[in-house]
Formats: sequence, C-alpha cells, structure tokens
Amino acid sequence: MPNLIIQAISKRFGQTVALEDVSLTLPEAKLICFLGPSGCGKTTLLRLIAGLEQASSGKIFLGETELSAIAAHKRNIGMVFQSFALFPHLNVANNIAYGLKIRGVDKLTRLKRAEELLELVQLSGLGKRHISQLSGGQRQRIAMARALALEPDLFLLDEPLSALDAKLREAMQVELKLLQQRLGITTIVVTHDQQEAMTMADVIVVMGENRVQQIGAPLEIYHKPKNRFVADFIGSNNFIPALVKDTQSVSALGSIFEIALPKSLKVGAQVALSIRPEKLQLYSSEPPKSSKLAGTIKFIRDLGSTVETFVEVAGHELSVKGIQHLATGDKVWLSFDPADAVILEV
Amino acid sequence: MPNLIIQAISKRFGQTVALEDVSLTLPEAKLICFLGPSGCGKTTLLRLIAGLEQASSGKIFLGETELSAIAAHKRNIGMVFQSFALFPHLNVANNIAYGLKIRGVDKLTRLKRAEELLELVQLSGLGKRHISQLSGGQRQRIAMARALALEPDLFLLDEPLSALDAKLREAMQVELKLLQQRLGITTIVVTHDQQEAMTMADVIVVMGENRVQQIGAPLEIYHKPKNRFVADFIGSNNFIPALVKDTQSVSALGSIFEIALPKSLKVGAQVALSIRPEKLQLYSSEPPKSSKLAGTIKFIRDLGSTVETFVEVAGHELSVKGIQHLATGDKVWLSFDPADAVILEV
Amino acid sequence: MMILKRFFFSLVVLYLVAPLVIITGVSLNAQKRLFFPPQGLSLRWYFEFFSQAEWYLPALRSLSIAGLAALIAMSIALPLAYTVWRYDIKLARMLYFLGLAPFALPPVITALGALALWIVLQSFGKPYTVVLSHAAFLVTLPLATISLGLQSMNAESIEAATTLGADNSTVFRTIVFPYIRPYMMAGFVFAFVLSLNEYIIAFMVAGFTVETLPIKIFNSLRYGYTPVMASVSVIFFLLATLLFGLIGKFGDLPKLLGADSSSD
Amino acid sequence: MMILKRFFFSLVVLYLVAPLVIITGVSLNAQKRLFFPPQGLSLRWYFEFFSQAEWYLPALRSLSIAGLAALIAMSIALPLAYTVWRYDIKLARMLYFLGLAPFALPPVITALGALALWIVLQSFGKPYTVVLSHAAFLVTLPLATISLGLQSMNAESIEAATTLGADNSTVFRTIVFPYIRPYMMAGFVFAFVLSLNEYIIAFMVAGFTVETLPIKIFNSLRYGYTPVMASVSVIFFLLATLLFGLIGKFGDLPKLLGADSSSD
Repeated sequence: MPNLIIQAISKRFGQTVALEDVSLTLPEAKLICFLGPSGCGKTTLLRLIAGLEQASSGKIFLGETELSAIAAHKRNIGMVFQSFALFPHLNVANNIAYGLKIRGVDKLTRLKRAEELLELVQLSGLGKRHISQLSGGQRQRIAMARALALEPDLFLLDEPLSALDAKLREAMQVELKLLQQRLGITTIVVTHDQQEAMTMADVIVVMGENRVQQIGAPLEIYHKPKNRFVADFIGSNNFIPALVKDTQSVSALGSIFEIALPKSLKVGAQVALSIRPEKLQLYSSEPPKSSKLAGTIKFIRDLGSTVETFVEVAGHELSVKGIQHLATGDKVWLSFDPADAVILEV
Repeated sequence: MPNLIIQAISKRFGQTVALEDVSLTLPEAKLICFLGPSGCGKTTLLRLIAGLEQASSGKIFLGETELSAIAAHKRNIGMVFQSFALFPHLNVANNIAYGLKIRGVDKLTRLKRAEELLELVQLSGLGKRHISQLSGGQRQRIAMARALALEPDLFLLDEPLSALDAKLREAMQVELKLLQQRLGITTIVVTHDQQEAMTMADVIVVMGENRVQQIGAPLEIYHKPKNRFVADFIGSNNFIPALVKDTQSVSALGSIFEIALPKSLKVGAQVALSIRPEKLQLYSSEPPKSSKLAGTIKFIRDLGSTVETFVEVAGHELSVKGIQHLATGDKVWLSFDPADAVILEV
Repeated sequence: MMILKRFFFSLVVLYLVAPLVIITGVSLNAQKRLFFPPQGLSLRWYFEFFSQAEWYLPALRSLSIAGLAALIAMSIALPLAYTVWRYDIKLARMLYFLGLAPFALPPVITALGALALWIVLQSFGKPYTVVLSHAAFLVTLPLATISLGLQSMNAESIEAATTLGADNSTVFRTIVFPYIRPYMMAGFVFAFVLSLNEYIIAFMVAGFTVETLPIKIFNSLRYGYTPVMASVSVIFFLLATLLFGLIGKFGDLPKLLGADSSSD
Repeated sequence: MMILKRFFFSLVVLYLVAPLVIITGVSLNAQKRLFFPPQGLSLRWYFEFFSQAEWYLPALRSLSIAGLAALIAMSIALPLAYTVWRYDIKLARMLYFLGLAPFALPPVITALGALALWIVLQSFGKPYTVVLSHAAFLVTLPLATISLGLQSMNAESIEAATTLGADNSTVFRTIVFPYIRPYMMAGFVFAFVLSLNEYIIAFMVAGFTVETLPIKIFNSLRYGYTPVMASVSVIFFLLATLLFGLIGKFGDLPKLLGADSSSD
C-alpha cells in the first residue's frame, strides 16, 4: 500500500475557508491522527480523502493513483462516522455485509465474511441482533467491522470514540491501536482529544486555523512544538514573555536564561519562553542554580495523583506540577533545565 | 451562620428512588461539593435544600431553623442553575436586582447594589447589556451575582461550570473557590467532575446509588476511600483480587503482602487490594523488596507529561504511572509500599 | 445550487400566490364577469362592497363574531395551558398536538355535532351560538401556541425566580407573562382568522339567521358569480396578512409554528 | 396530580368525542328527525346509504377522486422532496412548513382561484378538474411528511452507503426508500382523507357536474335534515380512523407529526 499524498488542497464553503493550501505526505500502514480544535478543518480534510466533499483546488494521490479524480463510491475506502451511521432497517450482519451485497456477492459468502468481521471486533454471534439492541460500544465496533468488510486501501475514522463514556473510550483507544497494528492498514483518525492522539498515533498532524501546524511523532510534537499554537494546544504549558539578549540567552521576568536560540531570531526580539509545568522545579529556599525565579504560591490544586501549584513571579502566574509540601502564600524559588525550554516567536 | 443538618432524608419520584435515608451535617462557611455520577441523587439533594422539591421523608435544618418547613421563596437561599436560568427579557442589572425589585427596594438602591455585585464578579459596567449579548463565562458570573444579591444564608450551585469549555472551567474553579473564601458563605456545589471537586472543596460528599458513600476532606477521600465505589470513582485505581491470610497479611497474584487489615475481616475472606497507579514502582530487574510482582508490559500510553504503563501480572492487567524507559513486551517487576494499599470488601 | 434554490422558491411563490393573483385580477374586472386577466381595470367591486349593506353588514358581523370567539377561546386556553404546564410537563406537550384537533375531524361532522347540540339546548339559530361554536372549535389554537411558548421557556427560570423570593403570582406576572405574550397574540390571531373564514359550522348552526361573510358569498353564488366575491376575498386576505405580519414582527413565526430555534 | 391528569384527559376526550357521539346518536334515530338521544334505535339510515344510488354513487365518486388526487400529489411530492433534500438541507426544512400552506389561505380564495383558472383553461365543470385541484391543493401534505422523514434520517448513513460503494440510485433504493416508506404512507393518507372531506373547492370547481359526498350532503340540506347525513359522516369517520390507525401501526404517528422523538 503506497503513501497518501495531499497536494495543495484548499476548500471553501461559500465565503468560509475550511482548508487553506494543505500539503501532506502520509506514510503507509501507520496510524495517523488529525488533531485540532473544532472548526480547524480536520474533518473536512478526512471527507475530502473519502470523496464526500470536492476540493476547491488541489489534488489527492494514493501512490500513483489520483484519488481525487475517482467518484466516492469507487474509492475503496472504509469510513467510520461520528454517529456510526449504521442502517437502522438492517440487522448487524446485513449492515456489515452491505458493501458485499450491492456488489452481488452471494448470501453464503456474505454471511461468512460478516461472521469473520464480528470475530475481529470481538462480537461473535451478534449477527442477528437489531441495531437498536446494541450498546454504544457495540455500535462503534459494528461500524468498524462494516468499514473493514471490503478490505479497504484506507481506513478513515471521524471522532470514532467521542460518543463513548470516558472509561470505555480509554479502553477502545488501546484496542483500536492494537487492531491497526494487526491489520497493517493505513488508518487516519480525526480527533480533538490530544490524549487520544498521543495514545494511538504513530504520526500526529496538528491542525489549527485551517492549516497544518505541525506533523510528527507524538513525543516530538509534545517536546518540540514548532509554534505557540501547538505548544498551547498539546498538553499544558507556561508562556513567559522574554527578550532575546544575544544568540545564546534571553531575559525573562528579571532573570537571564542561557538557551539555544533559533538562528532566525534577532537580538532584541520579543519571544515567548515556553516551559512545561512538570519541567519546573520548586524549592522552598534559594537553590544553587543559575536559571531561577523567585515567587509566591497563589493556589494549590491537589488532585491526589498530581499536585499543581500556581506561583506568581513578577506579576506573571506559572503552573508547576509535581508532589511538594508547601502552602498558599509561601515564598518559593523555581528553576528549570534550559534544555527543557522552547523559545517561540510571538 | 449555623451548620446545615440533613436528617434521614428520602425522596421518591413515583416508583423511582432518588435518595435513600441520607443524613449529613455540613459545616458552616465552607465550600462543600456533592460529587457523584449522573443519577446518584446529588442534584435532588440540592433541590431539596433549596425547597424546589419536597422530601418523601426526613427534615432539613439550618441550625435551629427547620428549613424544610419553610416555602422555597422564603428560604433566603441563592442558587445558580446549570442552565444559568437568566431572565431573557431583563437586562443584566435587572436580572441581578430581580430579588430586590420584588421586595419593593427603590430603583436607585437596586442599581447601586447591582453595580456592587458586577464588581464582585469582575464585570463592572455591563449592567445595561442584554443577556443574549453575553458569553457563556459572563452568563455564569451574572448568575452568581444574581444569586448573591440578597446576601443568602446558603449559596447553592448545580453543575455551575459544566457549560463552559475546559480552559475556562479550570480558571473558574479557582475563582469560585477564592470568591467563597472572601465571602465566607456556606456554599454547596454539585458536580460530577472529581477534578473540580478536588480543586475547590473543603469537604467532599461522595454520592452513589442514591446514598452518601463517604464524606471528608478531598485528600482523605483520595487516599483512604471507604469502599470500592469511592476508590473506583475518585481517580484511577488498580483492584487486585486478594485473600485474607491472617490479621496482618493477604495473598494476591501468588505473592504475600503484609498489610494492616480492618478487624472486621475474617481469615479466608475475599477482598480487593486497591493501589493507585502512581504508587506502583516499576523495575526492569528483580528489586530487593518483599512486596513484589513479576509481569510483562502490554501497552504504553506516553502523554508527554505522564507515562502510563499497562503490565500484565498473572492474567491481571495493572496500570502504573510514572516516567520510565521500557518497551512493550519487556519483563518487569512491580512493587509498592504496603502503607499505600487499601483493603476493600468486595 | 443557486439555480435549484431559485427554481424551488419560484415554485412555492407560484403555488401560494397564483390563486391570489387570479382572485385579485378577477376583482378588478370592469364587467360583471370572472375574466382573467381582467377586461378593463376598475375598483367598482371594491366600492360596491363598501357601499352596499348586503355586503358590508355580513363583513362587520364576521369580524365581531371572530373577535369575540377568539377572545373567549383565549380566556379558556390561558389558565388551562398554564395550570397543566405547571403540574405536568409531559401532559403540556400533548396540548401542542391538540392544536391539530380542529383539523382531525371532518368539518361536516363537527358542524353536524354542533348543530345537534344547539337543537338539544333549544338555542338553534341564536346569534351567540356561532360565537360559542367557533370559540369551542378554535380553543385548541391558543391552547397550542401558549403551550408551545411555555414549553420553550426554560423551566429553571421559574425556579430561579422562586429562590429569589417570588411567590406563584409574582412568578407569573414578572417571568411567565412577558415570555408568553407573543404566543398569546399568535393564538388569538390564528383563532380570529380561522373564525373569519369558517363557513360550514357557521352555516349549519345559524346559517339562516346570522349571515356571515363566507355564507353571504356562498348564498350569492346561487345567483351567479360576481367580482364582488373576489374583492371581498382580497380584502379579507389583506387583513389576515396584516395580522400575521404583526405576529411575525412581535414574535418569531417559525418558532411559533414549532420549528426548533436551535437549528441552523 | 393524578386527578388533574384524569380531569384533563376527560376534557380532551369529551372535546373530541362529543360531536361523534352526537352524530352517531342522531344516525340511529328510527324517525326522520335529528333527535339526540335517538328516539328508537334503527340502522335504517345506514341501510339507506348503501342501497340508494343517490347516496352511494357520490361516496364512490369521492373515494375515486381522493385516491387519484392523493396518488398524483405523492408522485409530485416524492421526487421534489428528495431532490431538494439531497442538495440543500436548509431548503428541505422549509418544505415541512409548506405542509401548512393549504390552511394558510382562506379556503374561499383557493376555491375561487381554482375556479377562475379552470374557466381560463376552458375546462370548468370537467370531472378531472376536481382531481387535479385537490392534488395541487394537497400536494404539500406528502411533501411535508416526506421532507420530515428525510430530515429525521441520519444524513451520514447515505455517506456511509456511498463509501461502501453504492451509487446514487442504489443509495435511494437500499437506504432512503425503506426509511421514508411510512412517511410516504402517512402523506398519502393525509391527502386522501382531506380530499374525501373537502367541500368548497370541489363545489366551486365542478359542483354542478360532479357531485361528491360532501356536496351531496349540503345539497340535500336544502330539502331538510335527514339522519342519512349523520350515518354517512359516521362511515367516513370510521374509514379515516382506520387509515390513520394503519399509519399509527406502521409509523410512529407523533414522530410523523413532527414531535421530537428524543423527548421523554
């Protein structure tokens, strides 16, 4: 199975821009997540790949084949919809075998294939059930089975787990990931949930403001966000306004920090120093470190498993995560390893 | 302001039991959270306190006064509704001053008080706005201002933040907590979100299956859950089936663990050993500890800020949280401090 | 897309407007003939309507009957709808469907039923029987619009007012009434316009003693068609349009008709 | 609570059933009088209806007209509703409101408009004019029910069928049609029953040549009341009830009427 290549795709609905000049090459046989806030265009991109929308400009290729020149019903793509979109007048087996039936496959073969797929999604023996008799989690699995029945070239899922409750969702994330690894089919999952994307994806495409913001492996995106949008959307982050002093250091909140800077930044430029809450260390007395900040604890959010401390430093509030034994109002010091900080343009 | 005492309250709607023999004494001037899954009766209990429902049996007292004998509109309770329930035909100031107006307070005094309350909720100058011109967060604050306008004896909030998006919700949790501390008014917040309860509450009342399951400070409930319902609902937890060996130890998954047991348990009883994911330590080689388990890594969920590892031990899957550098399939050892484990009846 | 939209709108407009255009054209004929397009333009049939008692008296009679019937229907509907809504919200939802009741029974049945009833009560032919029959027949319309209004109201705002110290009557005066006012108006106008145009019940109940305008039109049909009928229809239609326009201005008409306001 | 509920239900039942009870009572009179309660029980008026051509012929005529009109209305409505829904979902929502159109214009206007149109087309009085007038007048009913059905359908199931390899006609045949079938039936029955009971248009368009049953009832009113009218009304009402009962069995009636199926 070849790469999926998206070439300079734009999509407008009337006056509204949904996607602006998106180009991507997506690797084969991997699980890819389109991740972004609602309205960022991620679902539109998925629907363009499925052929359910027509691009305003640009092309989509699957290897050498121009996918965007083929009618939706001839693309051989399996898609799972957010509402699952099961056919209410057909039973489970007939839902799964729908694609086979309209291709004229005989009844015995159809039922055999439906039973195979039910086994794949761990719902053997449910073929005769009516759709209304299924739980949300079962519907989700049947929708996957139906999409996989024709052995598609691409497996697309639009927010497949958003209708499930929290505990089931977490379990299904793991299950979906393992299923994809077993089948080895190129799979694209649209989601707005960064934990879901981090759990499942081999590659995450972060989308925002109708563009691709960053593409990469989950931990690469977490630790090396390319811009403020990504740094803010993935995980939580502290953004400290800073000024470029020279090619090796910035000044922020009255202190100087030695940090490797992108070469594009000029001396005197306004930047944001971003540092993850779990990368900040908290001290009750002044530590013997070079990069440190003095502040006061404003609020402590103790969730049992993690403690988040809000520290005010020179009028700026920073969040620190990690177990500690301090109280609101305490004077504290913060320090961090400059290698953990990321300098972002503002 | 005196304690709120709930005496043997039951509530049935037709055949359905909403609350079953609930008795509570709630301290004055504190922020109390009713926490539980949907349908547990927490909103019904709040509505009984407000007088919007009548109890099937039982009484409610505010100090010496029998609250349950007073009509709802004479109780002097400020309530914030889940939908905010602002009056669409009145502007912001008239919404806030509604209670004063129907008491015949003159216009000048009303407007002055409305302006004071707008200041309190940090929305000064918005008095003339129409309700439809407000954002969700602003509506939430106006609903609070309206409920506080009459200086109520009790301040009740029904899922007050559930209509707000995640980032705003986190900020409002802190703000609501600080507001309550400044005003010193007895406040009850109904929520299904345990993080919200852990962040805000002085006292959490955990409700489930139409009863009070546990009442206590947030960390007490997190670290010393009284029963399996609480241990499962608050945070995540591993439950390991275990057998009481003697008064000092249990056997579980083929190992013996020395743990202080409740006296009520008999030798040979089936129990659950519950241990939080962050209290399990993971080793790549056998550690020199007495309480340990050998297993295999099944799946790793790396979210950047935390890593959750699923380890299979004797056919049982355990979740471990904490930074580590292992891979799926590795053989590992787990250990924990017996003091961190809780033995629960099954 | 745009073409389809335009085509579709033209179709709807044609469908609704065609009879009107024809009627208006006919009413402008200079001759006493139902020509369309009209032969010679003249307002003489409108003039005739306003000058001849045999036409304007039935019109005034119809207007009084409709006004009284709508007022009575509303006075019954308001307390009924509010009481039911306060104590049983599911029951209140059914009141909305009751709005269809006048159209559920064949009009001939309703009319014959009313006729037989008044005969039993020995009031057959009395003028007030038309008013009461119409009020009873059309009471479901204000009942439906008011129930719809109450249903679309956030029930929590009543509870909010209660916790702020308002007793039941204060809640009704300060919260409920301002909210349902446009729905009440809509119910009144629906009942008024339907009574104005109602023929069969009025005819059966008191057709030989109380000549309303629709009855007058039908009666005069026996002596052949005259463009006055057309001019009367145009005038009544303009009146109804004006009233519905007022509802449209003071209330949200699609919402009054039960459309989900949250959609699009 | 229970008392209120019972009181309310009694009221509704009384309101809907009272005219029926009276009519049925009247139809059972042994004498040729409109007595209620009936004086002497007899089925002679029913027998008269089925034995005399002056009664059963108009009835058969009404049934054929209603059947044909409803069929034509449906044949126009189905492709129109489906095309609009496929290409513009917002527009399709408007089709639902169009279902109210037959009740928006005063019946006299619609009838006069139709009359004038047929005169222009020189077809006045021809039997088929009633069928076509009714079909045009009632086409909005199947249009509304079918649009409602399409609206309540999950649009994603069409897209799902497409990704599974179905072209447009296969999608219609295998997914859309099975779903909207009960809505089509409902539209047909609505149109059928309304045509059956329609009086004014039928009378104006071809009243002197095609005597439908409602026209027959009115015509015979001139010679005094007879219980046959009541027995006819009862028979027609039973027929309508049977048809609506069938809809209720094959489709969800409240849902067909636009009720939100997600509530309670």
